[in-house]
Amino acid sequence: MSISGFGYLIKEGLKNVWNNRMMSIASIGILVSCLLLTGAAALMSVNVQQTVKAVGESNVFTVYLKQNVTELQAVQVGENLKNIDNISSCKFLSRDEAIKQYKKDLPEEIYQELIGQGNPLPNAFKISMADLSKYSDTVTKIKKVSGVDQISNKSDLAATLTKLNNLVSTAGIWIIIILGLISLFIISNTIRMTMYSRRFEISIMKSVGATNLFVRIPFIVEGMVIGLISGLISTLGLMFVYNILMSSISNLIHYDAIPFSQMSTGVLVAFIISGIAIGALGGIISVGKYLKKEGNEILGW
Amino acid sequence: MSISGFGYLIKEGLKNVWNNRMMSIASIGILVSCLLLTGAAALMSVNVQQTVKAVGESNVFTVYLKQNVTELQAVQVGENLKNIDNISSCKFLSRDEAIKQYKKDLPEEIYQELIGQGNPLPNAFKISMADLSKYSDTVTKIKKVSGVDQISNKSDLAATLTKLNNLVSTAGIWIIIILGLISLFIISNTIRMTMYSRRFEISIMKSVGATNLFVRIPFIVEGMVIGLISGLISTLGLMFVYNILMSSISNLIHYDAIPFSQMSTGVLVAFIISGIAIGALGGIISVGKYLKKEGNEILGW
Amino acid sequence: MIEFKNVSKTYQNGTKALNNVNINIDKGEFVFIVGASGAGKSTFLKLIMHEETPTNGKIFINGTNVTNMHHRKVPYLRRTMGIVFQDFRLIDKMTVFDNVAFAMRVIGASPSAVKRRVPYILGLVGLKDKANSRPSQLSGGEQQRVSLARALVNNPLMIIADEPTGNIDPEMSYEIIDLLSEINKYGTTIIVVTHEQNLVKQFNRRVIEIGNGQVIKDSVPMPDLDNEADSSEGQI
Amino acid sequence: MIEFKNVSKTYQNGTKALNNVNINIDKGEFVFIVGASGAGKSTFLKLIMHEETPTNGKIFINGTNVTNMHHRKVPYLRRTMGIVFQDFRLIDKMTVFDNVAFAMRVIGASPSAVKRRVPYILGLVGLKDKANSRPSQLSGGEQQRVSLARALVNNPLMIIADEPTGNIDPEMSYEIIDLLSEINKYGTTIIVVTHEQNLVKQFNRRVIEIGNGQVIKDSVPMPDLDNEADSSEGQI
Ligand SMILES: Nc1ncnc2c1ncn2[C@@H]1O[C@H](COP(=O)(O)OP(=O)(O)OP(=O)(O)O)[C@@H](O)[C@H]1O
Ligand SMILES: Nc1ncnc2c1ncn2[C@@H]1O[C@H](COP(=O)(O)OP(=O)(O)OP(=O)(O)O)[C@@H](O)[C@H]1O
Ligand SMILES: [Mg+2]
Ligand SMILES: [Mg+2]
Repeated sequence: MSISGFGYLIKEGLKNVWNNRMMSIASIGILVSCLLLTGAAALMSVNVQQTVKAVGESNVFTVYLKQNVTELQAVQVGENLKNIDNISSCKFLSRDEAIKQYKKDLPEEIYQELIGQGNPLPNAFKISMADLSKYSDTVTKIKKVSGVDQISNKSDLAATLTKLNNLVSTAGIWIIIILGLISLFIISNTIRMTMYSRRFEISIMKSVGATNLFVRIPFIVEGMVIGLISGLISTLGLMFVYNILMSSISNLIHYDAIPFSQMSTGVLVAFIISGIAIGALGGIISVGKYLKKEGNEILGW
Repeated sequence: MSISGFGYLIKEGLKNVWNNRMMSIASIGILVSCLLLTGAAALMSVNVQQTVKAVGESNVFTVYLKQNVTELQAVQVGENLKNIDNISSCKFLSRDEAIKQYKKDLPEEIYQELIGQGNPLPNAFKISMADLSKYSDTVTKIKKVSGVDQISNKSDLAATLTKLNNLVSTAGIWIIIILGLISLFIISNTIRMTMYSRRFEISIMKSVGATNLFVRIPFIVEGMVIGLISGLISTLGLMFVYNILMSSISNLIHYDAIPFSQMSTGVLVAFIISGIAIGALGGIISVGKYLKKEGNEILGW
Repeated sequence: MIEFKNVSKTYQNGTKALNNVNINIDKGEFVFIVGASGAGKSTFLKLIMHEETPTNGKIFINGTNVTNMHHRKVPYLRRTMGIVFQDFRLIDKMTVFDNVAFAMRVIGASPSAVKRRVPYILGLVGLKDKANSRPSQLSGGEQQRVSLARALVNNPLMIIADEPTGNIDPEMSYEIIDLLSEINKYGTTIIVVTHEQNLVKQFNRRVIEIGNGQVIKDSVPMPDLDNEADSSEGQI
Repeated sequence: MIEFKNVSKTYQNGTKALNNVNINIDKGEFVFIVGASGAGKSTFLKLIMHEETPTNGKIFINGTNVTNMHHRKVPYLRRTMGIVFQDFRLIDKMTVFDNVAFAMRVIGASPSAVKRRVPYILGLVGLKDKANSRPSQLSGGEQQRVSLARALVNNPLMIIADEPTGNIDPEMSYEIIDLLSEINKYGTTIIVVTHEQNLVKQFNRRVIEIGNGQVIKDSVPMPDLDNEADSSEGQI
């Protein structure tokens, strides 16, 4: 095919977007809806996962030292603890500070008895783990450090948080997959309809001796343009929805959402690529159906 | 219009579903997708709300009694507490039992010192509130009961849970509204396309002297049938998806989902009604566009 | 029956299709409309059936001014006419039978009446054995005859046919115009657009020639032959 | 050029459209195909252009057996033909100009060639000032001429026209067939389906009559008049 011929076909595709503008608008509307859905699900999932991870990381365990370990000796214990990998932070908590934690839960008089000399608590370290799923391994290592007496038993929480994190990731992926499939389904049905309404055009082109490629290219270009437009609109739309949603969530509970700007490029690229790909694919697949049919056959039910 | 004429129009609508089966299938596919999305969001929201409510209800506060209140006297205090409304449960917790709660968090030797005579804790009641948002009111009433010393300060959690509940309800409603709008948008675009591809049919019917009503009824019937079929398929589909999703969630974390059977009638009725309504509306609105146009005008761009 | 008073029609793209046309067709007349391609013949018919509205002038049908008729009344106007469209306008999702029956159902005919009349009319145009075909399974001439059958089926006050024999061989064309003549005998007004001179010559009828959007000839039938008895009251 | 050997065509619904047809048309011939409505004329043309395939028999075009041609080769077969369809087959989303130009672009014509040739061809069929109209804004005869223009534009080896004058007045019909005769002089094979006896009589050419799916007459042109010089080598 000559270059001018190719240019003509591309121009034709562009014109089609305008000539079939009713259909184009409908298609763009549907494609945008689907991209928005899938995109919103993806952003939500990213946010939830980050939150769960943050909660997991901020989870703090108490490593109790033996009663005879002085604050001075504790410094060395602290060094040893810090050398264990998977321990992401390690902070000394003196017995005086420790008892203060119980202030809230205990009646005032009882609390007063316990501070100072009556304090039954030992010195301790507050540590947190980078990866909660390695909890039991890490505990074993901690217990080997000399001077360490016990570690607060929070393996239940650890397990729950790990499970929750897995759940959220899995659920997120599933939701994205399901929404993606639904979107694809909707889009492919839409393309089917569009093409169905243009089957005559295709049959006439073939009557005049157009090759399959010649018939297809404008449809593919048209699909890609619709995809591109949809991708752009979806990015703007998602930004809008996301910002509103996140600011209203932040109003209700204290929550630092990932700012959209941090993900905008990714979203834009993903949307444009998937929009164009869907459009092109739509052009390719659906025209194909009518390319093998001739004249009256195309009318057949 | 005669009864036989009316019967004919309805039959015609039914036939159309089959004659335009390509379009019918595509429409049903899109409608089912939309109903599924909105339905899934609704069920999720119901589940999450119930969970949050359950967590809220199971939230237990400790009412500490004065050190001098004996277990015998405590019975009377318990009666008084139970009389306060908004207290949904009230259970005695002796100081011996109470200290056991700290077993996990304290090093063994310390724990051993604290049980028995060394126990610094008073007798207490574990209570839970029906409505956490009335937290501070209830606390005031509790403090007025003679023999009560203090109540564990959990107003933060109370506030958070209340907020969370609000958030989930609001978010649920918003998600349903947004998905509903997107669905409506997709569906209306779909209807537009379907009608666009059938505008010739409409114009020919008018050429022959058909009144608007006569042209419309089969389209409306067709829309309703498609809606009905979509409603049925969506119910089955949602049941399937919901059961899979909930059982896989239950595998990951301990969670009692509301069984689908409990909601199936509601879902079925909602889906069928909204399916039929959307279908009928689609028939009404979209045909209207072409009813005022004549012959060649219909082709106009 | 049909009266055009200074009617002009300019299409949206600026094409002047009709220019100050005055035509009067009485009840029971049989009129041929002839003229070159693009002269304005179909536009004339479209104005009668209210598919287009005039840019200027007034149109009276059955004594009513239909120039700016409300669109809700248009269907009832059309039911007084049987129309053969130049482009056939058949619904391809319906069988031949249903295409014809549709016109009857529109006016509320009973199912039994439909069952009786449609095969009879299809027989008249020679399509009895095509009743269950779809229009796309027919030859060009067969499609044209389905359109004719649909126009005839309701025994309308007037029949308006736009090139009803354009795709039909001479013998059958003659038969069709003959059939319309027969129908005309019972008082139905007939307007036939055609470009087949042989037919116009064979049937001695009023001929209106349209050229360039204007009436350039309006000839009454010659008062001879056997046509006299049923000839229309020719007017100029 | 075109050879049908014992060709039969039965449509899917059981209609026998052609029954054991043997036809031989040489390069440079001018053939009229006549016959009653539904006789099988359009089916014959559809078999030539490979829009339908025969149920039985073999078809040779330009010496190639096209009976079961691969669908990828069909476009190249069609490019050797200019086809006027009975139902016009115009793309309504394109202007008249683009409808005609499309056929040129399909074969890879340069934009400048398109710009030069399309207006010329539109002029030949009398549609110069309709270049920017949409088909739906044209009269029936005008649409038919657009279809003709599209068939002519590529100077094809053969022109196949299905009732190209069905909606056109006699004068212009004559001009169109005359135009085809002119083109024929330069060696283009021309096949015209028509039911207009006047035209067939005016042009002294080979006439193949199809009736009930069979060739019932195949008459060579009479060897008189001035047509002799450019008359085709008639065959039976
Ligand atoms: N919808 C339209 N928009 C613009 N111009 C139109 C439209 N319909 C017809 N025309 C133009 O109006 C003129 C008259 O058209 P009309 O269809 O009345 O011709 P006609 O006499 O029926 O011709 P034919 O014998 O070819 O059918 C033509 O020049 C045509 O191009
Ligand atoms: N797609 C089809 N399916 C079934 N039957 C068909 C189909 N196309 C044509 N026929 C039938 O085949 C026969 C021949 O049709 P064809 O179109 O060849 O006739 P024709 O000679 O062109 O007639 P006309 O002059 O009316 O156009 C007719 O009886 C027609 O009903
Ligand atoms: Mg016309
Ligand atoms: Mg034919």
